[in-house]
Amino acid sequence: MQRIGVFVCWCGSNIAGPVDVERVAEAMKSVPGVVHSTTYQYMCSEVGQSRIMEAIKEHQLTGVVVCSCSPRMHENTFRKTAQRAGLNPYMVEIANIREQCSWIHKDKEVGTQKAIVLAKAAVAKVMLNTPLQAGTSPVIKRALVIGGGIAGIQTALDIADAGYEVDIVEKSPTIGGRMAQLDKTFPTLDCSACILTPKMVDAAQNEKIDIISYAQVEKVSGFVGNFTVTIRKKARFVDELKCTGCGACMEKCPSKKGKNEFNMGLNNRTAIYIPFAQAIPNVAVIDPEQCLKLKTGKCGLCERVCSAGAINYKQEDEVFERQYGAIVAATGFKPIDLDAFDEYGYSQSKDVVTSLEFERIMNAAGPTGGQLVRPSDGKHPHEIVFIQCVGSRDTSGCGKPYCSKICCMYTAKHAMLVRDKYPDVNVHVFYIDVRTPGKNFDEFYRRAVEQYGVDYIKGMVGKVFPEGDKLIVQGSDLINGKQLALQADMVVLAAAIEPDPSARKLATMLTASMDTNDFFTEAHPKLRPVESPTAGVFLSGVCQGPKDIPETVAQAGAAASKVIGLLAKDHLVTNPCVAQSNELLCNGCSQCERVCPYGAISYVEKEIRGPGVREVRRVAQVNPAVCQGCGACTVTCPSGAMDLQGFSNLQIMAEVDAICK
Amino acid sequence: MQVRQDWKPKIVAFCCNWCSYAGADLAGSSRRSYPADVKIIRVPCSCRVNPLFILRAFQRGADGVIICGCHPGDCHYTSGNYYARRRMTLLFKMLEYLGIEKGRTRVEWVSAAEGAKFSSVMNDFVQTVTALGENVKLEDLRCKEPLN
Amino acid sequence: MQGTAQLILERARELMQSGQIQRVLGWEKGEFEHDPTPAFFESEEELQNFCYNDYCGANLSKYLIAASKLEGKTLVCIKPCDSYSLNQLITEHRVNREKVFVLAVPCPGMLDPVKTEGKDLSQGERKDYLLDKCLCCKGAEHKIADETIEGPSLDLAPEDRFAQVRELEALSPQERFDFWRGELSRCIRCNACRNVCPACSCVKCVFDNPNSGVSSKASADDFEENMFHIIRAFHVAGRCTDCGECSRVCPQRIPLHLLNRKFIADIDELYGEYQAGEEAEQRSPLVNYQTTDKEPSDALKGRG
Amino acid sequence: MLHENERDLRETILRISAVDVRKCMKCGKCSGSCPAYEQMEYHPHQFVAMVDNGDIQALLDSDASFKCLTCYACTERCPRDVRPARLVEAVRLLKIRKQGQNHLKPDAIPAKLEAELPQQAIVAALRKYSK
Repeated sequence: MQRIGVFVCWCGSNIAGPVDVERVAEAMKSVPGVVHSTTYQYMCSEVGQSRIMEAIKEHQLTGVVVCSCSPRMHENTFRKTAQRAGLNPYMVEIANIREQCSWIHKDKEVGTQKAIVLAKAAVAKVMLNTPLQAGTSPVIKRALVIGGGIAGIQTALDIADAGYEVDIVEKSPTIGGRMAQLDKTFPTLDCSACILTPKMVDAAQNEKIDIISYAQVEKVSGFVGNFTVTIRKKARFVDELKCTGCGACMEKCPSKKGKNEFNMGLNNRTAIYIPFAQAIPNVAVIDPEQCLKLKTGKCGLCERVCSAGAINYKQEDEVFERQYGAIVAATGFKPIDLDAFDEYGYSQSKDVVTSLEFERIMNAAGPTGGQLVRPSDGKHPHEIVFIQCVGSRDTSGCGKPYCSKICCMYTAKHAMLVRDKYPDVNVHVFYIDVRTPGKNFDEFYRRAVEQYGVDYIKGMVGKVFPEGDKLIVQGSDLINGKQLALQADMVVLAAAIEPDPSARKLATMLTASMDTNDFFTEAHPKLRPVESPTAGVFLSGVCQGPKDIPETVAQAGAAASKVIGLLAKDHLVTNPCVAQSNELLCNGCSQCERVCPYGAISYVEKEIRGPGVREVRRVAQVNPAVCQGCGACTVTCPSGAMDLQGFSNLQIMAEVDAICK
Repeated sequence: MQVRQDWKPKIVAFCCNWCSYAGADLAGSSRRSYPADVKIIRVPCSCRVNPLFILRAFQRGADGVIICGCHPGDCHYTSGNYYARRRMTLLFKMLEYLGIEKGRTRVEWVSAAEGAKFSSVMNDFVQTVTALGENVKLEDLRCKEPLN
Repeated sequence: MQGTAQLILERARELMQSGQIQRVLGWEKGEFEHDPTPAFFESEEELQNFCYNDYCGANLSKYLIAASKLEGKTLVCIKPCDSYSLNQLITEHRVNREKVFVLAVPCPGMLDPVKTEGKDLSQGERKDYLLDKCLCCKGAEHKIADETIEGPSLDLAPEDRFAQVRELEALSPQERFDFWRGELSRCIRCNACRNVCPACSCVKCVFDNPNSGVSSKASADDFEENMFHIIRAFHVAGRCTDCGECSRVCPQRIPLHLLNRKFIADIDELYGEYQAGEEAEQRSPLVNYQTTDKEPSDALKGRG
Repeated sequence: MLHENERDLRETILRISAVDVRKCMKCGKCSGSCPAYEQMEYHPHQFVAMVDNGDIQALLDSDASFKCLTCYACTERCPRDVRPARLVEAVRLLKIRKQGQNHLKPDAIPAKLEAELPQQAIVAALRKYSK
């Protein structure tokens, strides 16, 4: 039998003015279950709280209703009060008779009557409360960063710096990501490799960081603090520990037709290769599609020249499991395919290139040794046209509806670099808007126009087509009201960026949500921008949305600090107001799993024993460490097997009944 | 139909903890009044509102039921109000189909900053329900206190 | 029909002999031609009582929930419209696909014993005697099958299944209320609609669960009659394949399918056309959303 | 504020074309694509902007809508799916639907005939430019 105590707060005159608090307390005395009912000027004060504590002991109360201000204000206060008196903190309910009663009703009779109803509803609810225990779950003090670009590297460095172990899983043979491919960075024009490669080396040398390159995540199970991840490390056919990165194998390899991914396919590489000079790990890898030995069994030259004996044609994929407390997605981006944009002639002419290809052409370590020449004939160009927003801000279905954010700035950078190095080259930029929000960004763009004489044309290009050895760029010049037909030697397309295709599969494994563009969704767009709605999963870099290097690094650090905050705890205290599945009632129909935003629900085949039942059945189980208690599942469940602790079906119906009485 | 002179409607308002309940609190702290006929039940999210609760309220004599949640896109749990939106739309259309006056049911999105909106929504809803009169189509007479 | 029945039997016997299946789920001859009942046949001997005639309207898919728990595979005779229910049950993990051998059987449209009672079937068209659900036939295609028996199918342009829903919608609220009161007041809470419904397959129904807060064995008043049917329709919304079994079995001839079809019509209109059970592993519109979904206030605009 | 007449004309054009001019982000790709740019007094992007502004009369007074080749390059390439060609078409229709506003009359055909011109082109033009 429940023994409920009701405590009506005056809140000075805030409540006691428009509500006859004594009458409320008096009325509650006759409510079944209520054994004690009293008032006090300020329940939240030390004295008020000690009165509650005394009453709990004196009247052996099993439940407490405080009629006071909003539970958003003092629910926690009174829960702690109850706990100090030896009562389970979840046996406390608040009747909000200030914000939702005394402050809005001037008529004392009306206010008093409503306060009584609200108090009765709270009593009706607390009668059905059950003591809840906040559970705990241990935290594994190791983090996983998926993706080894600048976002992943920075996140890993920051986590390691705090003293935690961290693994980077990178799908390509080296870390570095897109930033490693860049020539210079805006708005300072410092060399990308010069600022990135030291960080790569730091990561490689950090004892806390384990770089697992040429690998991918295959499976993720578990939950915040306690993930189990299956990782597949692809066969390199080269022993990572033995290879010294001397490159002798590359010199001898007879198969030279592999597309050089690092140079965006602008030139070829050998079948055994190191992606670029500063690769980390600086270890060769054999492309099984190109290797003669692996394809035909004949060759084996690299094995013969390798003085370290590192070559192993029989190497196989390695699959292993590791445990982590937190996971960071840092899967980055790629430029979109331009198949849907025939009008720009990308597939017709080698001299129409994407900005990332242009980056490689301008780079001293690139396919042309940093010489600006046309890919088609190696000639020096005199007229270059840049086209912005290729596939960005496109709602026609061909491209992406969002702004890719970085293109305005890198195009200004390219234009400036060309004019700086080759003053004889005329540079034209077609733009819709030039977007330069960022420190020193607009100044940078204006410098391109004012100091370097880059010709910015407000308008868009309709088509590009080859004519002789030139490219005709037909576009509109909206400010001058003209249609232009420029003769260009090269055209550079600022292709939209999109999340790396691996992200979607990963999101499914992590039960992390994505938007329609396949960017990871943040837990809150403003207040929790580096957390995924799935507890324990964090976001770093472009996988969450387009951003430039400084923003990426900032977000990487923020994600790392969230991870550190998590790993610093030995145990996680879980919110006990979570969903719970009654296995006797569960159909195992999976409807609840589909609406759960956190992936907290899983299914097991289990022997169910109940009155008249003994069978093996598929039933839902809620992981209380992951559930956030929204209750979406409870309504989806037709049998009522799923219920929410603290807001149970019966509790809410009891409130309804009390209010409608 | 006999309506008592002093008849006042009974209104149950389900408010999500994060936006609408906070909006109701704000209405209070900014002293934006609305009729005392509205009684609020706090739920974690609008998606916690089971059609059973709504029918139960009508059964026990409620004259109107309103569900308030975060604006679409602002749900604390990211997607709860989207599910609630579908469920409540379909349920309310069904009640309308069964001949229940549709003014008795409503869904409103009220943010934690919209105290004034909360109050005006409640004023309007009470007015609508008052005009419709007592709920006689969906009630269980056994649950009613006898008319004096 | 007899030819089809023979083909089914032959195949069932073969499969049983080869040990590929342990039992057959089909229809058993009744006392009269018009009352075959669903039955499991465990042996060739039992199969002698198997029948497939014009009155085999019953949807067998729900029985597979029980069959999934038995040893070995069950061969089930599935008509085109039943295949939707089966897919839905598989989606919801209520039927174990591995334990079912789906024999897709052709359906020429099934007869309604109430309509044929005392009638000379040679008079009038077959259409006049068909079950209501057959008048809105979903077509001759099976949405799931391990093997198909060929045979005649229903050659009839299906009626607009939402016509009646729209007629009701066009009435005034009071008229609608009166219509439904008239219909639902006949409910005797025999639970036949619930028991036959392939979507209504909870291990324990909320109406039987004293802790659900809504349990009731018999409807005590108007409200509970309404409540039972609203909740039932809501619980199957988005999962109901519109198989029409609820109305077929209702001894009071209450047009319960009009409740389900209202949900289907609203779902189709508001959230895009959706046919539950069209294929396995579909996501029901009630466990799905679009950020651009219509606002309830807009969806509820319009008449009274 | 637009005049009532201007508003009506704007509504008519929007109804005939079913184009949402507010989707335009003023990039100018339509006019950059247009092969008849030099011949048209108003260019595709201007059709979009002028319809949005309710400046329909100027479009009706101009022969720009008859210079459009209806090649749909603007519509095909528009990143916002605005479909300027349908606006041009709508202006043309609004014009020829009025009594005596046919752009091409049978009497005028002999003067335009060239030996190379396919018969089909003449018939098509007659359909397109007159009611």
